[in-house]
Amino acid sequence: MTTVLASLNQALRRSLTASLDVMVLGEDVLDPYGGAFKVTQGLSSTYPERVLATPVSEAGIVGLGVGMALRGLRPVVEIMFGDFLMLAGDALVNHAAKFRWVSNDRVRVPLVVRTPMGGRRGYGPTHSQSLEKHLMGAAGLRTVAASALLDPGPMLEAAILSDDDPTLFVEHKLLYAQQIGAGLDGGEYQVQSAGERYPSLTVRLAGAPAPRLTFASYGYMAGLALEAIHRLAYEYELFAEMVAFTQLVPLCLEPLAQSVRQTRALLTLEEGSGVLGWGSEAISALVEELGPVFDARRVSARPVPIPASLPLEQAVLPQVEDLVRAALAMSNSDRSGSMRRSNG
Amino acid sequence: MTTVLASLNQALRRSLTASLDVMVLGEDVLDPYGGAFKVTQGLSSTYPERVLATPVSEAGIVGLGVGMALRGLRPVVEIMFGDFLMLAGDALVNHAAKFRWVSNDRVRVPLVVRTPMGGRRGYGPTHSQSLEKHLMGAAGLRTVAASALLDPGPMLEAAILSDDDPTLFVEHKLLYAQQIGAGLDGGEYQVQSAGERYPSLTVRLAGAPAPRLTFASYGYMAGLALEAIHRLAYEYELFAEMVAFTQLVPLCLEPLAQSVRQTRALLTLEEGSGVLGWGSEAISALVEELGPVFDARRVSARPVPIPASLPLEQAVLPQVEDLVRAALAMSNSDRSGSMRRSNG
Amino acid sequence: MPAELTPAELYRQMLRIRRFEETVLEAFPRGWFYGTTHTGIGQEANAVGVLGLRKPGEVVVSNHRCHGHFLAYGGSMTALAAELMGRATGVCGGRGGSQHLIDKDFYASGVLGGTLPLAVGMALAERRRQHLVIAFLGDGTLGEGAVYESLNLAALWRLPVYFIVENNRYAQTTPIHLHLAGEIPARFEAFGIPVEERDTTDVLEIRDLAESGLDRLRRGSGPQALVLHTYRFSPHSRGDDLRDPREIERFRQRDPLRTHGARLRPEDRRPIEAEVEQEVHQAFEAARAAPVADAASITPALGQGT
Amino acid sequence: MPAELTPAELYRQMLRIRRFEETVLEAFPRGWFYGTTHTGIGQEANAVGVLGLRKPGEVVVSNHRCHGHFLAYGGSMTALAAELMGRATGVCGGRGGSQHLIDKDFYASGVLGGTLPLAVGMALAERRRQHLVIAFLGDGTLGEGAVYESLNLAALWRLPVYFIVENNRYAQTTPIHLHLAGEIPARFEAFGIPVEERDTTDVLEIRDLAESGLDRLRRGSGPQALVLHTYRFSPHSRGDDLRDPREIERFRQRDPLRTHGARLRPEDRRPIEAEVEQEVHQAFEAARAAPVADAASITPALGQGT
Ligand SMILES: Cc1ncc(C[n+]2csc(CCOP(=O)(O)OP(=O)(O)O)c2C)c(N)n1
Ligand SMILES: Cc1ncc(C[n+]2csc(CCOP(=O)(O)OP(=O)(O)O)c2C)c(N)n1
Ligand SMILES: [Mg+2]
Ligand SMILES: [Mg+2]
Repeated sequence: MTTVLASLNQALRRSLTASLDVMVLGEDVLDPYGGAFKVTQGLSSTYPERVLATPVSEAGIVGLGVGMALRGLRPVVEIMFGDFLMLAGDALVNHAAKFRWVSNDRVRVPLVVRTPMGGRRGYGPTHSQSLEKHLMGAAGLRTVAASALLDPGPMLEAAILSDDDPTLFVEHKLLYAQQIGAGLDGGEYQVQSAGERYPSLTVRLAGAPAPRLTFASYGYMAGLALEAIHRLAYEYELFAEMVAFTQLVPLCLEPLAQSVRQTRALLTLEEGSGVLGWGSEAISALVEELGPVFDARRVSARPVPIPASLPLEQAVLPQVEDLVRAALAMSNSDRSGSMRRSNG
Repeated sequence: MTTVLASLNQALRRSLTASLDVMVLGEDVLDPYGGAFKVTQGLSSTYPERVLATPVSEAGIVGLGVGMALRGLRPVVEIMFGDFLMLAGDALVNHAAKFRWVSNDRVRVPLVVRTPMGGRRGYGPTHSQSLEKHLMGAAGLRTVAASALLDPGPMLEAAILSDDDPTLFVEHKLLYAQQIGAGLDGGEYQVQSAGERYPSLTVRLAGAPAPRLTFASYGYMAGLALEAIHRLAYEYELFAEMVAFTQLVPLCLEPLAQSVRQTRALLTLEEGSGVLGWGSEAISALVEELGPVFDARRVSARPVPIPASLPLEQAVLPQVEDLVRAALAMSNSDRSGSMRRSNG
Repeated sequence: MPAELTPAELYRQMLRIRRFEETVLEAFPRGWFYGTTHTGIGQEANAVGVLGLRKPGEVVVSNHRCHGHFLAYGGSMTALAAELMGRATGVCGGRGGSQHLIDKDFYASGVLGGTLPLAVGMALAERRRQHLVIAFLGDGTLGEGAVYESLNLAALWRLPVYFIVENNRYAQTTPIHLHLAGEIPARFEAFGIPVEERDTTDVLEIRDLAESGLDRLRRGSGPQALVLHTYRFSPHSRGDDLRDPREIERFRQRDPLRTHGARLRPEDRRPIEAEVEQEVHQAFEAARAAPVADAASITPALGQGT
Repeated sequence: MPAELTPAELYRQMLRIRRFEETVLEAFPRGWFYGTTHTGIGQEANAVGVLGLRKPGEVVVSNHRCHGHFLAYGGSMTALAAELMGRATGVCGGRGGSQHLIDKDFYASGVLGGTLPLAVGMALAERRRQHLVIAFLGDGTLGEGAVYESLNLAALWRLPVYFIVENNRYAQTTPIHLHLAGEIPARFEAFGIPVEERDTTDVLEIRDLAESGLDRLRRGSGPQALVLHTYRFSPHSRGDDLRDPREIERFRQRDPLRTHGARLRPEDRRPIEAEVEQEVHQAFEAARAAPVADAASITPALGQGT
């Protein structure tokens, strides 16, 4: 068994080995430190010319990556905390995502921007966010999120070596230490995969009755959903299945549509605040696809900054209990207000 | 009758007159030029100390505004084109929107960031966008959009003088020349307003049969919706009503819920591309509120950059015909694909 | 652009830009174009003096005021005219328009400052091929933080970028004293980047400066900067020009075409003028005859990988 | 902070910071805290030497390494301890944590560089009240473009901001030669901002420098900068310290507390040390006894206007 961290690290190493065009850049990525979350550990020792520590210049280094990609390299830029991604917002939205199309498809931008997102470590309001929703909607940018359910290493490798468009590659901090596939290997779950490069998984309890509820999720929340599925089944006899995405945008709806056609009830889960979030995209796209044949709610962070203090952070970020509660409320068609939404 | 431009300009003037704390900053805002779209015309002549031309530093001047607001001023920062707003993304998301809450509500950030958005003028991929969706989801930030249906001047004035939280104030370029309330004053429409500071309007043809379809929109698209309502009624005998919002986030759902409870069909309209857009928020929030009792689609830009050439730009941005077509498709429950959505 | 940078050739290149842009401004009211445009009439010597020395494969990074750079780089005048007219045959098939020109070794975009990190990244890539990057920016663009992140990166890694500042003394309508503190060369020196500065519109002077700068770069000097104090006679874009007409008149005294044109004998100059007239005329005629961009040609923003 | 900046008082203030932060690092493994923290052990003379001279109403803008600034500014040690422990009585009620301290005239945030435009905006507001703003930044933060946008704005409008660069020779783990090109003072001179530079950890030297700097500012000089070359003995945050232990040892020779402490007679120093020990102990005890932040206290992010 291997951890998400090790798999991502090895994917970077394989990519550097596979192609001289691959370069890895970011703040503090050099050995012996190997990056704030150690994802680049060991790389600079083997490839000192192609692994570069940068100044603290998020806009600059993402723009740098765009320029490198336009001239034939396949750069991987690490943003130390996803919270700083807005600094590179213009580089991503107005440069990375546009050059190919605006050039009339004459150029390519094979850039990967990797970044850890997420909270639950007490890092406070500017080091705990899940800000991917602010960039995901940009046409010309692909957003992929690592998950522990499905080895993210090959996905990262594909994004680097094979994908000619810019990719935002999101890694929830708490995934790094998780074992890949840990929850899924005991035979307790029945798993079905769809899609090739960045697949989605449909997961349900093996041998259970037909699910009455669909969770749609990604990243760390997908792990929480697994727990919720377990608890809902054993404590409440409510059977749910989950569709866990790795490619967040463009969203390949089919597996979700397939599940929701059966369950007619959808809960989207994301750790960031829900307003204009990924869940809203999933729900809307599905309504457009299926029509008004399913109920839906979003579970997400409360719409406030993420506080540093443990009890406050726990109250703001969605927990397994919130998923369970939302699922129960939904199955009771209780419209008294969805989870984690307030007036802020 | 007065134009949106004149009303916004007068609101700025009234604000500067009302309080010595108000300052207006931006690129090229000084007379005789008065700003790229002339919204600040005349202000620097009357208030030379409080109307400042800035360097070309979008991140800097929005951050400056946050600092000014934290120390008792009520700054209004103009971003010359909304396309450059991502440069100030960090200042908005991590600073403007956070300080109040993180300080445990001890400080206030009464900042207004105004910016023209939108295309249809051939300005090409970096001067035509509607990027508000990338920032709207930030907790702690209010987003208001000017419309020509309802005088935006008093709203801007309230945002400056009375609102203690940061406001992103979006002005579609094509609204500036429009007469306020022009479409609504002939008695053809029945209009109902809800909310106080940033109201929404529910508009339908006077004396028409009960509407079978709801448009939800804002800004320039609200004007197109009015045209579409007219055409749908007279050419297709399909009766629609519109809820036009000025406060985009937080979204006050009630007027929309009221309409959709009747029509059971919702079309959201926005000029930006739809993925993780405002329409997705509106649809999802409404599903959460009402349950699966209405059909919904989004009309938005095709998910590509906005091209410079006229026929290409017209094909990418949603036109009245697209609204009409989407409305007809929806009323026929045709699920063959919603308007302007493709696989990009 | 021909290798032989004779005085006559320099004149021709500047005149091509001048006549192209004058035609754009004249023809705008006739409805040939859609949108807007930024011309650099008066600044031609910068583009020609520097880019005349470009070698194949060396990269140009430009900005909103890019027609002159594009033509001096060797871009097709017809494709440029077509791009401004939104034709399928335009540089970017009509997608980019006046300020977004992307060609083999040429990149312009309309977001000020954002192109500088790109230029530095390109230099990182081009270093492998012993190529360099020439990046243009205006005085106003020095307001953008991305510029300084770029200078630091370029200097730290000794990357082959030639920063050419065209100081036309205005950012749109804002005069430099209202938008820039201190002196421009010091902005580069602060990062240890050698900088030369000249207040000139003489294409020969600029060519000589660029020649030595490019030479240093090609010999591995690391980044270099050249600050050219210049002036634009045309308005910022299409709109009103609110500058003092006497100021414009004063700077017209050193119109680069006049200064350099005076060096040629009239009998050498006239055929050039006739040829350029012909070239510009044909470029616009060809562009006008080209098919407009077709909505059916719209491709998705994301492809399917390699 | 008392007006009377005697040597004894300077020692006390530095020691308060030192002992506070040492206690934080010691207590972390005991589970008193959640999250992480950045201490500035070794850099105390900067905070104390500069902020000891702050007048009421003058504003401090700080960064991720803010405990020392906060205590030297006059912030409550108990409230700071409580904030680090996520207590309701913390500076920000536990919402901010170690790197987000917001107090009456004090603002720290964890996004590097983003605070500098805020500082300049505050100076624009404070100019009306004849107040000034003191803004701290590290060497690594000079990588951020927002810094240069801020310097330009501050210089253009001659705003009362005192930029204090604490160059501890590292950005996290990256030594300065890998992240910064050129020399730090030149980064300010490029904008016409007068700058003084000193390689010192002597609080008296720093106080004297700051005294003249603040004096100039209070007399309307416009922005000023002070570059202090310093060193941090503690790790960047809580994690491993990968610097060469000999390097750390070398810099420990000029531990500001040692340097300045040697000036005091032991009999004067000892009561201060005892008092500070007592103060720190009580601060943490009070904080530990305070109620943890309560989820019920969570307010919406948007209020209802005035
Ligand atoms: C990021 C950004 N901000 C603002 C603008 C609007 N704008 C276009 S050109 C211009 C002035 C640029 O001045 P300068 O860099 O001196 O170039 P010049 O126009 O003088 O050639 C401005 C502010 C822009 N295009 N991009
Ligand atoms: C915008 C941003 N990028 C990266 C970081 C992560 N980070 C925290 S401290 C630090 C190093 C800062 O170096 P410096 O400014 O010299 O301050 P020091 O830590 O040495 O006191 C980094 C990169 C951050 N907090 N903000
Ligand atoms: Mg200029
Ligand atoms: Mg440092």
